[in-house]
Amino acid sequence: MPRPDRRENDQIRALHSILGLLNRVDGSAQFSAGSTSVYCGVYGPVDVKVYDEKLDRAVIEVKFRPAAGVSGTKDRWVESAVRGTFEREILAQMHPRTLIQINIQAREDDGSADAAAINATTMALVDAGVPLRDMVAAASCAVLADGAAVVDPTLEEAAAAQSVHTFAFAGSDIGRAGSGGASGSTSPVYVDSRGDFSVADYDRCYDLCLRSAQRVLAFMRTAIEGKIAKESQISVV
Amino acid sequence: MSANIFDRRRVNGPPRSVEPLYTDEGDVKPFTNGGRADGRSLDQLRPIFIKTGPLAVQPTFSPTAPSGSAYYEQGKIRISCAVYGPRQGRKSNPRMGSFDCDFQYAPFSCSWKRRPHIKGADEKEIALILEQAMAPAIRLEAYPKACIDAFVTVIESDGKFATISAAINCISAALADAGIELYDIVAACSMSLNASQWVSDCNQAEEDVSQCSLFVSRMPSADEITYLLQQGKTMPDQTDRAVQTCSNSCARVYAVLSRYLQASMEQPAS
Amino acid sequence: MVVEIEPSNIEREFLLEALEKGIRVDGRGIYDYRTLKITCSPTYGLVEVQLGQTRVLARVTCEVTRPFPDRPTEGLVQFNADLSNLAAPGLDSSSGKPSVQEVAVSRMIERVIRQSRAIDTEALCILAGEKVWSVRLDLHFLDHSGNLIDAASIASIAALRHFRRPDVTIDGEEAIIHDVNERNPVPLSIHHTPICVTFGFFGSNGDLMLVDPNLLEEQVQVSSFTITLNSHREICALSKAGGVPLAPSLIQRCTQIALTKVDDINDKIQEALMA
Amino acid sequence: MAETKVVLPGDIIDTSLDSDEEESSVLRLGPGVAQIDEQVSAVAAGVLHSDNEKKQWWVVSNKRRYVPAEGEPVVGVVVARHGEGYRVDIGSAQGALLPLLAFEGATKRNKPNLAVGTVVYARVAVANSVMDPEIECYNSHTGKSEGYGELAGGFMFKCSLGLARRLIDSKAPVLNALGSGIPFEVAVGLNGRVWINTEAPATTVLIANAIKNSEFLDAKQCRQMVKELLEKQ
Amino acid sequence: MSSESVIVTPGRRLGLTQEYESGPGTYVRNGMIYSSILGTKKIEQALAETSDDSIKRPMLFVERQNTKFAIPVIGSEILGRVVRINPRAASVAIMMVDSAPCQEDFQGIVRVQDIRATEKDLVQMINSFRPGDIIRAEVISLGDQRSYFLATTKNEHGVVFAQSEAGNSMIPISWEEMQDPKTQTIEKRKCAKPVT
Amino acid sequence: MDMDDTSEQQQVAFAMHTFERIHHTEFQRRFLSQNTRHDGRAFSQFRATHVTKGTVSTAQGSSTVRIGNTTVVCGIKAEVSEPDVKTPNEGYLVTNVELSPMCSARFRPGAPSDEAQVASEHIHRLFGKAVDLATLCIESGQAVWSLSADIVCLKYDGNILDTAILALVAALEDLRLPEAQLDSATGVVSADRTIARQLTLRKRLFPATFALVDTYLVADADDAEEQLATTSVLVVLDDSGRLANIWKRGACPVSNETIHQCIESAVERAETISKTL
Repeated sequence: MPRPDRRENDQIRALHSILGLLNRVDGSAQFSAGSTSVYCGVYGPVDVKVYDEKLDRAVIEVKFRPAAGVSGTKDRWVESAVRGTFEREILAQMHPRTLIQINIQAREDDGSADAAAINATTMALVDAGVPLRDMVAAASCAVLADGAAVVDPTLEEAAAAQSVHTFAFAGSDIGRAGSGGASGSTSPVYVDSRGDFSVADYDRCYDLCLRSAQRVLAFMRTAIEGKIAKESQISVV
Repeated sequence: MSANIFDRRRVNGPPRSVEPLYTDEGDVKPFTNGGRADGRSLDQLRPIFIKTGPLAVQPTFSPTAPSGSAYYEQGKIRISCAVYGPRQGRKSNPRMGSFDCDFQYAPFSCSWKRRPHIKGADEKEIALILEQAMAPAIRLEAYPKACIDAFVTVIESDGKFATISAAINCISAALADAGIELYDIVAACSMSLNASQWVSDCNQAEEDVSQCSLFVSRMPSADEITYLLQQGKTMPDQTDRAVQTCSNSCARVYAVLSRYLQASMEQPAS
Repeated sequence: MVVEIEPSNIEREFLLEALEKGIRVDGRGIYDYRTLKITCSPTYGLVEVQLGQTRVLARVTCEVTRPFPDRPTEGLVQFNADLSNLAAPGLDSSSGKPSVQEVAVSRMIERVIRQSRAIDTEALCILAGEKVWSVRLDLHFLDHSGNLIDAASIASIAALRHFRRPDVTIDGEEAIIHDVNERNPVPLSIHHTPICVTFGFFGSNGDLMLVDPNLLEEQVQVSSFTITLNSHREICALSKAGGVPLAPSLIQRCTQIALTKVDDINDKIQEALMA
Repeated sequence: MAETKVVLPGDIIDTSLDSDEEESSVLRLGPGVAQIDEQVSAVAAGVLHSDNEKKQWWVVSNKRRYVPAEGEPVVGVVVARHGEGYRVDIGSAQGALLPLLAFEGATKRNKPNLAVGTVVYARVAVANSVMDPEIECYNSHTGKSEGYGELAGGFMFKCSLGLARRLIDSKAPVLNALGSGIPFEVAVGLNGRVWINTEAPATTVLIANAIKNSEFLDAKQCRQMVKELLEKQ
Repeated sequence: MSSESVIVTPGRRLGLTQEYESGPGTYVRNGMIYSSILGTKKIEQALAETSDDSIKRPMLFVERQNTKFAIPVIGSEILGRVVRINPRAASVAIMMVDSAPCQEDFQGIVRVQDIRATEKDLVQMINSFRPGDIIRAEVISLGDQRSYFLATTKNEHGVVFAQSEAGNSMIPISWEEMQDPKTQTIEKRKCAKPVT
Repeated sequence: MDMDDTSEQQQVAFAMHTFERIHHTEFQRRFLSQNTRHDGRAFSQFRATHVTKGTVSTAQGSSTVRIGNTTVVCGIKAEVSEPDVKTPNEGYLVTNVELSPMCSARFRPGAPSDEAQVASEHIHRLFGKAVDLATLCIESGQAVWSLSADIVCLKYDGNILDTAILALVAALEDLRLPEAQLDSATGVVSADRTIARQLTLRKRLFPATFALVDTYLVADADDAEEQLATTSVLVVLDDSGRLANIWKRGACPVSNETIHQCIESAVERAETISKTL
């Protein structure tokens, strides 16, 4: 059954990103997949409240604000998902007793907003120069009523789907899988599968998301390398 | 129509919801044929069940576990209480320790409309009553600059005054379980006046139809009353009689509490 | 916690010294606005405005709800302006209740659009007493580099004019809401488009004046004055906030300057809506 | 000569030396490079520089949040004054401590009295992850002020750390081009703050904007841009 | 030896002050000793060498099995972890008081002038404590609103356990130096005399 | 009391006791490295689970669930309200988890903590599909049942999600909805408690949570192990054996085989729970 926007089942929407667009935060990025679009601004390492202070590592705090309406428990849920995903990727031991604050503002939500939030956070952290063990790329997919698995579902597709799956992978993990490694050997950093699905559906969606995460990572890599090249061609002095 | 206030930190339901009008006649009316609906005599208390300490074995030290806890049942009333401390208090005074109490009804605990999550004025008032009733019994001078916190949650309540006295008994058990230094165990009991007859330990139905309710919390060994609250009109002699019989029931509750606590020490928590 | 740093003494002194000579730190003339960039996204009602480095996102959404019992034939208009740490350090009110700045900006926009009855709420009625449209305007501040109010008012007006709501046909008791791709959606009926122009005043007696203060100017100014004008050259709102008292003659001068500014802002909005 | 390559966080850096040094040689990993689970990899995005003789690898990345390092010159703003010194904001996580006596020739009786909001040019004396950083307004080894101290008058603006490093490291093309046209004083802090002072505010604004615009221009474009600004002035 | 072991609840009358001394777990009120905690009543014969003028009275106390949580008192010896240091003071999370655990950590500070008995003004905080060290100290005052004041002036007080930069636990080699056995690096600390 | 050996034991006990309080996390990790847990369970063993229904008479549906020390009471109050304009014949199921300072020292008094909000949201999403909201309709467009399910935690000892989900399933099964009609003239809904009907659940949910401590996969981690664990995987199955949710939270990546391993042991766990439910 062809998709409303005539995309292939394993085709993600057009990706678009801007780095360093906000000037008051230490690092910022806008990430959009189709009409789903998210801003992310990162402060860090900055001063931390005495109560939350950890003596051997930086505290990671995530604040998510929705596109419309008052923020509620849904946003606390996304905040805890993003914090969990980056808790280990950020090398917090290098800046003990400080705070790394990730502020996410959803611009528009047309499906797979969690994945866009994770990707925007990765780019904002890199733009802020926060030490990262690895970059994280996320993708989501949905199993429709007729059993077909489609990648990067729009809001409409996700609402009518039997189950929606979101995965995030670390860059090195994707590299290993990319070079022909069996998908079993990869380890996702974040998994959220909800709805009514079988283990086979889960595996199918796992592979689909792994491949589209590869494409997202490649896109992010070229975007960041482009910015660095622009900045550094005058530093060869 | 009672409006549910929007709470940003919880999942919210519809803005307005109300209890349906119940057409069936519900349970039996109290005091209809002289005696009480559940067949108790006028000064008979409801059966009391107490369980202190962790339910399953606590193998190693856990920094987040309470130092003492108690689960208390009196008839349909069910209350759970946990005691933390002595620990660093927010407001601490160097000579004496401080004792804070926190009281909360579970949203489903009352027979009528669901209680909102945010604490109402009556819950704050009861928390103060519990604090004032228990503080005289605690040897606060043994805990300078530290503070002892008790948290009480009512799972099911049946009679407002009966629930307050049950909460006091529950905190006493929890404090004893926590090994906090006490002058004595505080026992409490409530009574209601119905057609110029004092009835002990009334449930919600009986309390609704009674003219006056009263509860006493008492330290039997030194025969000191730590808290006395009466709500409703009585003649002075009626109140004297009530306080007298209530003190005797407190002694009976005290006996039950002591027997349980001694038994709990003989065979350690399963 | 992320905290805002006050400007240093030499920045303050330099700014006043330069202003006396009619020079501004970012090289603008004292009556010049910063470059204004309005981008309308393909989805209706989503507009991003950049005034210099200040960046505001306005989003208009609508849904069907029950009207207030006391005004059964009027639709609802709701506002929400939230400032987060994204816009500037320390803006996020950790205590849950909105910060002072957030309330000030949100009240200003609400006064400008609701009190001046910019949107025709009667036109939002579907079935009197039963169903009405509830239009909601969300303002997200992405970058606070001075003069949030002007940027927010431009973004609100542009978003309201850019927004389209689904078409509705009523037969008897029933109201059919047509899907967007079935029948093309209908714009809101907007009486007039109020735009804010903000002036900053400096110096001990507040005689140095400039338009569209940037962040440093906003932190150093002793008083600020906002005029709200619409395209019919009517004053919709006036608000003078802060310290030094202003001479009435100054208000006339500001209104004249504001009139010219409002005209070219409206042209820019028209241009952006056409694109 | 240091060969350069763009790296992203997570990229493995092969530190196998072409010269047949024995394996257990000590590698010196500069900022932006770290050893994670027995592999040396980049932790920041930027241009990888490596120097085989000294076996050193580091990544030059453009950040905005300053992390103090010993000996670096910084421009700070005094935020508070207490007991044994001033609390100075240098844009790092914790405010830096500037002891009362950390000035050339300062003694218990006569020492500079700085008001809150004063701008100072100082060097980082103590910087470790355990304690708040400390700065001093003289070179404690030589005892001379070497240009450090209070900065009076002029104007201060913020820029990215990468630009600040370029303005200090070499004969920055934009500063030289401007210098030939207008006489001005400049103090560049590696924490991304630049202080400029000339007689007329107009020229100070011109120089500030010139420096800010030079971030993404190479040497030739810088000279061209400065020439145009000077003529227009 | 203790006579019959009876379980008592708080507020029980145990004996007269003429016959017994009141020990832990009991309190005295107008001439009578009462139990103050739930536990077993025990009587302990007085030790021989009490001062001869007081008649040798056995001590009456109530003992309780599961842990009783302690609080810092002036003069008690504490074990705690250094949380944060600045040139003027080190803030310490007090975890044990006289070998009894605290239920939650109490906040204490060691001011720089209370680290060492001698040359008080030459003491450098950075060379005495590091965040993460476990120290043994003495409570010298109930301190201010938030923290107890601690001191490590005595020889047996100071750092008991510390990890080096490389992360291995270090061994004290002098009263002010500790060494990392693996990397041989030496770090400055105010060490406690190891209890043999 | 002979002095030497008991004082010897006291010395060791004291050292062990101090070590347990000072290096709490290190102390726990020692157990795991010797392939055991501090309460003697095997790595894949769940704690004793007790489910009792109908424990609160003032609620229309209630249950008490205990997994080890973690104790939770779920009460459902049924009230009447107007349906949403967009969904005229759908009722409401509002789930909230209360983690008050009573159940653990980890939670501070005042507004609900992040953990409580995330748990409430997750359970709300899970049960959104498990209950057929159309069966809650009294009069389409005018009056529907609004079930507010409050899950109050009495004692927190890890694995709150499993306990809360089980408590809600049990409470929903224990729910007795009185027969209700809307008197369209007065707009008042009247209900007769003597004729009560049960709510038909679309599917019953069986949760199982696994925690990853360094490299050890531990089932049903209690509070001490949860503080050590960097990652937790929640697997929820429905009674027809299909999956309803796989949710991996926390820092460390978990290999795909480990997730499949979790699914298998979750299937076993589902069998054992379905007997007790």
